[in-house]
Amino acid sequence: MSLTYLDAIREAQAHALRDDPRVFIYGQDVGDFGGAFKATKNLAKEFPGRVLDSPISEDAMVGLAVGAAIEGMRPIIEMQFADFSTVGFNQIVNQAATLFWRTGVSCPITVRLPFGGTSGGGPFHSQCIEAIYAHYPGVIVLTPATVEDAYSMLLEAVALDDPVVFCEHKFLYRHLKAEKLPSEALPIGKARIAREGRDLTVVTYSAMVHEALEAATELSGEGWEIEVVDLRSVKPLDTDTIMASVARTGKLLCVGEAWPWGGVTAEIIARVASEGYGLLDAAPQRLNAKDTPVPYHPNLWTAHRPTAVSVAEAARKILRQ
Amino acid sequence: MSLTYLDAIREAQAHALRDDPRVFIYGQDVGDFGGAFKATKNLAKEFPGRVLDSPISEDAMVGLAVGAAIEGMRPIIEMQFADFSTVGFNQIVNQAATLFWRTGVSCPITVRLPFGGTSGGGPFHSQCIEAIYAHYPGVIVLTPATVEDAYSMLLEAVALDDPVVFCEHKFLYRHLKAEKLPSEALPIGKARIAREGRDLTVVTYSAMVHEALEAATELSGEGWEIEVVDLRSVKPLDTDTIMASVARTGKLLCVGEAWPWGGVTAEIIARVASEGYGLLDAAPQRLNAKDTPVPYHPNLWTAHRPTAVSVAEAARKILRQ
Amino acid sequence: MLQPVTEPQLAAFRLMLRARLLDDKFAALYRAGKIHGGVFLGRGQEALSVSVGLSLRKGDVFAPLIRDAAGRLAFGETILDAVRTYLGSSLGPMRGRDGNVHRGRPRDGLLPMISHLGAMISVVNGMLFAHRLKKISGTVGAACLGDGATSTGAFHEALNQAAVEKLPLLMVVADNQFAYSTPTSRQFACDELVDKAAGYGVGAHSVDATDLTACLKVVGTAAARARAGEGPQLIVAKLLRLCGHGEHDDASYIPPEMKNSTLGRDCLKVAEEYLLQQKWTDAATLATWRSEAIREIEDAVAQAQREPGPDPFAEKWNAIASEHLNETHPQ
Amino acid sequence: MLQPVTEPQLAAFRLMLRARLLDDKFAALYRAGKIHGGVFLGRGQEALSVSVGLSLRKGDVFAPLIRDAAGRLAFGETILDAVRTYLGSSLGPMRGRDGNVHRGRPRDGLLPMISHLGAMISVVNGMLFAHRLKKISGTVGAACLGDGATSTGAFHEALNQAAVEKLPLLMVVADNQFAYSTPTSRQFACDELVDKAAGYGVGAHSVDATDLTACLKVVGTAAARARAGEGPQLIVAKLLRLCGHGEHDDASYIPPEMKNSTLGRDCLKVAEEYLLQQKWTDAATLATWRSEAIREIEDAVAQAQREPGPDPFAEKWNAIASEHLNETHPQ
Ligand SMILES: Cc1ncc(C[n+]2csc(CCOP(=O)(O)OP(=O)(O)O)c2C)c(N)n1
Ligand SMILES: Cc1ncc(C[n+]2csc(CCOP(=O)(O)OP(=O)(O)O)c2C)c(N)n1
Ligand SMILES: [Mg+2]
Ligand SMILES: [Mg+2]
Repeated sequence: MSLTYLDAIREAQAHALRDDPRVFIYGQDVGDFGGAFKATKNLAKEFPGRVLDSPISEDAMVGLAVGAAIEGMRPIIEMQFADFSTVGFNQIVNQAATLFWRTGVSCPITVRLPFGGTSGGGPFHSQCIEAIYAHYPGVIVLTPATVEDAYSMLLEAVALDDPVVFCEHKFLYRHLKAEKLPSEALPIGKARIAREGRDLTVVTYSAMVHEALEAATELSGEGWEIEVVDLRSVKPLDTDTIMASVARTGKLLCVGEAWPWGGVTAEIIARVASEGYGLLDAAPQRLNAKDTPVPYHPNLWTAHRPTAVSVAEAARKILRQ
Repeated sequence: MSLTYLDAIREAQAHALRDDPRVFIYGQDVGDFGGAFKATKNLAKEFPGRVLDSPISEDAMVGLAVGAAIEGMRPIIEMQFADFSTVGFNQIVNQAATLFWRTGVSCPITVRLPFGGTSGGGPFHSQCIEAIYAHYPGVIVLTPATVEDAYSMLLEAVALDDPVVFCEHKFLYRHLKAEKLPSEALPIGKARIAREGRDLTVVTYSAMVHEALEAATELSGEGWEIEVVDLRSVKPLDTDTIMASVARTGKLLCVGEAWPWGGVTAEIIARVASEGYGLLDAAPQRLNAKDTPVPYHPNLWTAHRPTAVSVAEAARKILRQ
Repeated sequence: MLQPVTEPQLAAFRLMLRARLLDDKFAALYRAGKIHGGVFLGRGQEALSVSVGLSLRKGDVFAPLIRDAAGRLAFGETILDAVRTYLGSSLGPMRGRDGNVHRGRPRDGLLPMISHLGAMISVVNGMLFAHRLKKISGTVGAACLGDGATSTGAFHEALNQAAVEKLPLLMVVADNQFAYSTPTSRQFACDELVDKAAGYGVGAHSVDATDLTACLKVVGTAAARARAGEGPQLIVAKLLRLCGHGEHDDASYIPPEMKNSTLGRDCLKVAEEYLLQQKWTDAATLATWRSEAIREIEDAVAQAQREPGPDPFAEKWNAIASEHLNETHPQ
Repeated sequence: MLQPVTEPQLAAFRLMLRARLLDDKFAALYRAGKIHGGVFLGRGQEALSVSVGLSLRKGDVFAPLIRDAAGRLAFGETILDAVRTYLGSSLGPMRGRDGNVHRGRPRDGLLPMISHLGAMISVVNGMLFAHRLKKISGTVGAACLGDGATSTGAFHEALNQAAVEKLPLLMVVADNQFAYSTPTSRQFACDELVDKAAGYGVGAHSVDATDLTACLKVVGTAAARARAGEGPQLIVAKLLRLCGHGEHDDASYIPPEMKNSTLGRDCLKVAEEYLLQQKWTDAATLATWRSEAIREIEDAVAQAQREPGPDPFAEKWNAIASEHLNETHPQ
């Protein structure tokens, strides 16, 4: 049996529904249809009355989840695309995210955002907007890069007492495969060393982990050993693991598929520069998407986001300093 | 005659309405009432039919502005509080911000956000959310810190061919005074050296410029000369001026009233660390609001945001290294 | 000769009176500079608000808005909770973290509003939806709103959502003629806001909010219908806001003709006259009620003023509930 | 014996036919793997869409949605613009930056939709509002939407805004029974979507969207009323989506009974039969129209396929229009 990243997300939801009567799923077309990406396939049948189609009302979808959470439920909201979460944004950042701090009542909701670029996706079906959620206090923002993490982190997201924005990468949905689902996992908040190396630390997350790994393989052919850190969670950030890696390599490249201004890469460089300044023996660098909307045409899209080729190129620049 | 920051904003709008028939103002209570903060006082009377009360519909307010801009107008939208712009967010970041790139048709709208903390404001009337706008391509984000800049930058905002998010600080509204309005100004995109110094560069913007200046005065008593850079515009960022200042002082402290994760301070440190690494002779630091909602009670609020005292303290730590 | 005091109007009136006196106290404290931030009153809206609060029971959900002091008291909020929140006592339900009308106790079904208008309605939906999933039946939830807030997308999405799920939602709209300074003519173009009901497929109820008896009856009927499983009920109540938007606002934009019209009547006065006329109470009883309420309010204020404000050094500056993450990832 | 060809149905039918054939071509290209991203068809919606397009004139505003190939052609969009956008030609109006149905020419009044449903309506309002400020009169704007998108806050805010400003907006709702897979029973609870009109204070029009003659009449009347200054007009048209949500979707969730009902009729076939029956045209003419359209479409496809895609090295990677800022602040 071989499972995709998407299967893992489905399985995690099935597992959560099975084990915890407080869990339900609400989102456009998640019911009988099984979701735009089939992440809830067959779940409505398996769990009658607990996997429900919502109207096209992102604001009310999240609001409903918050209310249900107050009543002790553990709702999972599926946004059809991360890009459309902007119209549910207010309920996430101002309603869900402030509830615990204001009242002491926790708000365990999970908002699943199918995010990231795919060929032909275009400006409104490709966005990486994890940073706008991470900017607000009170939100946990997760970005699994592997089939195993998609599974175990989604389970943990549902179990957490806080609002979680779960960024699942559409490009990885069918692209990644694993033999089986994990029974153990790193906890949320811990980064993973996806590949060890001594010459340069590449810190990244989600789909870009695979571009970085590919670049690392390429560079190993040139004699460089690249360490790849997979953040897993972008808020909270595992500064310790990053710092330890930079302490070993002395060099840092941050790679993100999101826009540059104030993104994950900026946050990481800011942390390393201020807390681990002495560890660096070269200027830390970042590589992001270009600062324009995500283009539709594959020619442009491939140039817009970082790829193994551009990661390798950016890495070489640092290594050759 | 003495003019406040708020007067300057009113005067800039009066000036724009007078000089340019394409300008109109649309927002809740901006008409006869003159706006929640009186930033449009008397303008409806002076410019009949061009200063209009909107329904409580932030999404549609911005949408209308975009449509009018396509038709060649130069709308100014007043949000009652920046915090409420989250429900107009989508139209700003996905409609207005993408128009030029997608179609080649420019989108000259100005969205005024009364933002920032005041005593007793609480979680939903105090927010500093410039970073979520700056994260998106296609938006200009301005943060004037002085009466003069409030005036000249608002005029320039209206004249610019791009969507501008104009963050005007509520704390400065009546707090700051000037003798007269300027006839000349630095262009948007240029930072200002608010105070010269040789020991440490403090980069900041909006209300925090005044906290930084106060801290600088205090520290000068201790023999330190602090250079204070007022960013004026947080997107685009004037990296050159920052870099030149850091080149002189070798030390950097970034101060922002916003939340830390991915804020202006992270972006600046990331830039300086990657582009001006060799200029630094100490770890760059940042000082932000705490990562919780903005508290209502003055006791908490004063501890939540940076103040002259905490800026001075953070500066001392760097200086004593 | 007094009628038996079981008339529901009497209990309602007493709550309205308490709410009015509480509001008056907040206004006085505001003028005296004792309150940080804004003060928002329900003056003129008490009849509607109390009717909503009284239509609810323990186990129900209530999402009041800024003019619902009366409804809050009727639903069981204490005067002390209100006073502590306004005065920023660290012992209040919001612990100084939030203030004034942004208070509540979610566990008791009383939602603490966020400021974004319309945003609480879908939260009420969610609580009612959870009741259904948990097989709790017979509960209802009330969400309050103003005429202005009917223009928000949040209101629309939530009312439609409630209709699709056939949730027992009371959608209470106080059409008090103004949204801050904005008259209804700049807010909507339908003849009556209640005309919206058919477009959502929900029950429709109109009421004169200056008339307590009518409010109790109409809101009570609507609540009964929701409780009986007939789905969401839209109640539109007409009145005039008898104060500024907040206490910083003199409301000079409200035309005198409007103030002098029937719409501009003070529901508290109307109710008082009615109760006296019906001989359900007398002036002496009312005076007692008044002085009792005043004493309770003054006591609460005195107590809250003695209580400590929040201590920034003792404060836990954590926005998330997951303690293990706060420990592994300190700020 | 043929009637004079000035019957509006004839011109409309010809546009519908062109739209259908264009859609068919996109479907074929999609199946052949020649199109990046999704393909969205208007099959079954041509009668409504063409009526909207034909009700507009130069100077008017049109915000089509994903199923409006017919309306676009009627409004003046060229087949080449459509094909170039779908095939990503750098010479198309979107220059490969955006694709498929996200095309338009704002300067010509044809708005390029963003994907967020409901978001274009207030933009149309803004253009109409600008016309008023610029003292241009007699123009109207049409915004298209589906049944599902009526649940968005954006729709509500914008329709209310148009009503308050009394803008000449045609709010066209194609109630095609499904939003992706979601049936209307999970989308709204009113009897008919047109029941929403009264709650906004706008004109109300219902039409059977499988009937071209009815569509032309009803949409034409609504447009005339808007143009005459009677404010926004809500048109709700009923039909069944005769295709998947996109070409990746086999729509197996649509019940066969529905397909076989009157609602499931194909407006193009209905119109064709009617035209033939009225003897306004004949089979030979139709065959000519068809082959002419096919030729034009094939020519456009051949041309666009020869055209270069966008060149990432020649691309200006600037999201802002202010050239001086791009120069002083390069990426
Ligand atoms: C989304 C949003 N926009 C703007 C505001 C600012 N605001 C607070 S109260 C108010 C007026 C509300 O009017 P209405 O709904 O009629 O209630 P009323 O004050 O009359 O009781 C406005 C515009 C807000 N709180 N939320
Ligand atoms: C705000 C928003 N949420 C979700 C989507 C995803 N989405 C695209 S089309 C669609 C269904 C639209 O249904 P309807 O409005 O009935 O139009 P139809 O496709 O039937 O023409 C959905 C949910 C979106 N585009 N925008
Ligand atoms: Mg009102
Ligand atoms: Mg539909």
